[in-house]
Amino acid sequence: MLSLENITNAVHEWLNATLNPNLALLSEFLIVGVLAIALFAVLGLSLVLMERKVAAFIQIRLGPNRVGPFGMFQTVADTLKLIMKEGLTPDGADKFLFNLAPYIVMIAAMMLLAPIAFAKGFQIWDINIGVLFLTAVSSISVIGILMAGWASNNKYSLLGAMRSGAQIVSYELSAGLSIITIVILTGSLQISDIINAQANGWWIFKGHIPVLISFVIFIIAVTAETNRAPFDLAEAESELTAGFHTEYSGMKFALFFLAEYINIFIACAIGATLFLGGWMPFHIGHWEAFNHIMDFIPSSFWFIGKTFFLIFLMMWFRWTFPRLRIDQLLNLEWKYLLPISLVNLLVVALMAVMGWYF
Amino acid sequence: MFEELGTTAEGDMLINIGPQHPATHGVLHLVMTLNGETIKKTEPHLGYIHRSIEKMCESLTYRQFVYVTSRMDYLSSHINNHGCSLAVEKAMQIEVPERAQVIRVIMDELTRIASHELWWGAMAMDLGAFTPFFYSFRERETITDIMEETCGARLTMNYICPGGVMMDLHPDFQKRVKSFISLFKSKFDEYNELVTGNIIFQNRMKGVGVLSKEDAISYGCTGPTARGSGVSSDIRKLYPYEVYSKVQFDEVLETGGDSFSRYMVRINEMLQSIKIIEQLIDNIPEGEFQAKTKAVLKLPKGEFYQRVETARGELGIYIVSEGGTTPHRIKFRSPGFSNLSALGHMVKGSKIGDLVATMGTLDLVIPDIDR
Amino acid sequence: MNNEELKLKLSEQYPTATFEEGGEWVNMFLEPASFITSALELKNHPDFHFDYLFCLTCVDWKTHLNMVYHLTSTKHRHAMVLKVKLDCNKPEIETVCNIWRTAEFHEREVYELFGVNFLNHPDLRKLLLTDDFVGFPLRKDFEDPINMIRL
Amino acid sequence: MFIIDYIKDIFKGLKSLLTGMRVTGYYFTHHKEIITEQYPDNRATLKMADRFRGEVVMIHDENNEHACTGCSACELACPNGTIKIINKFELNAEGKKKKAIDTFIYHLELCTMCNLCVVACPTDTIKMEPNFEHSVYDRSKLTKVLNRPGSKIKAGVE
Repeated sequence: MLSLENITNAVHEWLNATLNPNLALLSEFLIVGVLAIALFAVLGLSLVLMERKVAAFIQIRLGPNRVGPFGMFQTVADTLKLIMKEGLTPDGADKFLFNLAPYIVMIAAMMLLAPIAFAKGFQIWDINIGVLFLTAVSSISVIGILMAGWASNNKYSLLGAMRSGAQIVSYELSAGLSIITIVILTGSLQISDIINAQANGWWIFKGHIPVLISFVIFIIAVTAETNRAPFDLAEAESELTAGFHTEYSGMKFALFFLAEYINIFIACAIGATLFLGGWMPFHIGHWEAFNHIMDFIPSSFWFIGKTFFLIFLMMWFRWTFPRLRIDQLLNLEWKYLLPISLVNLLVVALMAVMGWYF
Repeated sequence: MFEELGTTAEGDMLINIGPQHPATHGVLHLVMTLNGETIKKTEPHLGYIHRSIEKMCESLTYRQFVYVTSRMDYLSSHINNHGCSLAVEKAMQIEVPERAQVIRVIMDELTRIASHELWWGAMAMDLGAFTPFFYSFRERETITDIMEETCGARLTMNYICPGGVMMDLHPDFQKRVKSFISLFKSKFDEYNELVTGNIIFQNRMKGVGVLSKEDAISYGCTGPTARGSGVSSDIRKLYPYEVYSKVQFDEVLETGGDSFSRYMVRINEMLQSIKIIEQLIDNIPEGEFQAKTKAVLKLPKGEFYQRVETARGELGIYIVSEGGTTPHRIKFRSPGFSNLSALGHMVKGSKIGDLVATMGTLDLVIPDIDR
Repeated sequence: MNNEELKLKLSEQYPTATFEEGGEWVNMFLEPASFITSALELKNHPDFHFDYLFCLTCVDWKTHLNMVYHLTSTKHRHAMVLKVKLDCNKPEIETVCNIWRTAEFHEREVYELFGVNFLNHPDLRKLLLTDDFVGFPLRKDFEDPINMIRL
Repeated sequence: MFIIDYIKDIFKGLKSLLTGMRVTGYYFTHHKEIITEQYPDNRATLKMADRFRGEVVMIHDENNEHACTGCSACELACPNGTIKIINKFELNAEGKKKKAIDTFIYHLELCTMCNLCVVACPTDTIKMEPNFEHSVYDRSKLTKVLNRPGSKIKAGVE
């Protein structure tokens, strides 16, 4: 069977055979870079379209349906429009930081791709502290948002950036704590180890209620961390017009927009990896025939399917719930999510020590 | 007014909400003094769409001035027209046929439901939930279709005129209104499931923008804003006009005074309006739809005041006539103007998010405030 | 109280006031000098209890301006109209916005549209018009340079 | 007890959120509830209400005759000065001078579709048509002459 692992291995071997090792590594860098950017473009376009379609169906509308079949090229057309638009820099803005901010947000999102396993053996960098890397790098994007808000010389932007700062810093705690539950159960920070530990069942099934709780907390926390409704206070459009990116236009705005969707993808990919077994197919105990059929579905499909399921869940939240207020948002974190996840962590630790999981 | 907005001497931030802002639903301009996110002072600046309708009316005849009032509170244009027609009829002592009265009341109540539907959707959108807007517009669309069929327009109908109504009902009217009522009833639970019961929504609304009973009276609040604070102010009950004295309905009163009370008043008012329509729709008497009036109306000398209950509160029409074909002075006491004056008091000390929630439940329509 | 009783009671309370016939409610004219004390009394007197100012406006009669206050009571449910004649050239009257707070906005509106000066008003600025607007649009002698209707 | 209330709160909140999601989830899966009207595409089937007020037209019969006597009642009734009637005098069959309309000017750009002119017309000459697609590239195109060229007044209308 043609799997992504074989392709990467073949490319790796061919490059090492034809070029000297340094050049081969360099060209692998290049290939990975190009692939990452291509993935970004495809993901950005498809997620925006997906969001618009999901929103439309929930809101008893049709959504984009004029450009291409089912409006498939709508986002391409939008991107073309945004590229052609003038990128304005407001008077009195800190020009350097203003122009730098979208790239910081974008690069932070891009770096997160490194340790994610897209399919069996298809991973850019299987670093041994993979989960730590993810949590650490994902908090860099707040710097970009703060920078954008401050440099815009706009009060709405500043308020949005401040809200975003408070929000991301606090929600990182419970996101981290719920990730740690899986780390405790697995005993490893490496992504491939975590996935392999789920070969006989995903953590969400194996780990009983405590893991389910930490999964729910994780979903809530990453929704907040990616500034999505109902936690989109940083860009709360009825309060702060557009929050931190009020003053951005053209391609710089598009970068923020794209980074938001990439962040969603990555957050959901992490969720899928940790709780839903990454690329691991769905297996039920000893039903050999069923398990074999499941194995026939390529591992990349499993991964993408799980990730998109989580993305859909986040979109569903967005188009259903009203927005929280800033103090309620922090209340939710400090009074509900944090205590619960701390208690939950204790329970999971006990579980791991006693071996009370399948 | 246009001094450079920066920070105050105390180091508080000054920020403009509006005139172009998603939460103000029009060109309302609020200058806010903020301490962080906490509101210290709110100062409305009005007049961006002031058309001086009162001055315009001084040169329009009594038949013509009715249509202008559709442009004040465009969401309850029927009721505005109704009020003006009633004022003229009161002055000229025109007896309106029973049929016209019933038609007018049905139209008023349909307008009220349509207005509250729009408010519900727009308010949910203010709070960041976009979907309710589309659900509410689906039902509102049915009403506007009914209006379009009978009155010939969807928003500024100019259907009610001095003496009765402009044309007779469309033959399908009763059938369509009944189908609307059953549609509305089947969808109404969704509203509560989606928004009213939602924990986030309740937290956003409860205890926000509190207006005490005394303040509501003192600020001259009317309509759902006053009734949310426990002030009985329904003109339809207190000073019944047309056939409101003959139909059974309750004045919805809540005592909380916060945004959630105002919300519940409006939600329940929709049900009361449905109740009124249900009582009337099968009992539209036969007969003329318009009283015989002269082509040119001349009001006797004197002062006439007519109050009606629009979707937003009490609309007062104060006509000073010198006996000619045009009024000497017309004053429209619009509900939004007084309700807005209470806003600064209500949001003091709360967050920006609360401002949006409070403004949403005040249901401001800017042309109504600016006139 | 119905209109007759109210009128009787009012004329006992305010012997200097004059009354005007016609209209739905009792029309009472007061002198600008005694206006503010009477207004306060109208609100606080238990028999009147006019706590709700539902309309405040002004009418230009060319010779004079008439301030018109429509009052009602949320307790007794009776209503009255309070009127004060003002001099056209120097219209001045005490503010009522510390009695009925709704008056603050309404008085600002009357101030800019009729040019009535409200004494002791906390924040008497233009509300609707631009700061540099000249003239008082709702006065009868105001000619609008651009009048769409008479074009 | 505090802890029980705390947990109850959480479950109540979660339940309310799930109820909301059920409503939106229902619409997401039931595409027949979609109410979008694909406007320019559905032009052929789009039917406006027959009373819809889109613009004022003058009724002409098959002989290119209308019923307008030029009495200016509509002009007076109009609140915006939308209608302007220019009259001329023409000789009728008996050689008498008779008032008739020369041009019936209608400013669509000023019209608010209030229907007062139609109500005011004593001979039911004008009516409202449900045509709503009025966009043009030049504002002057919105000033229309309602009486058709060569049209004349119907016999017997005074």
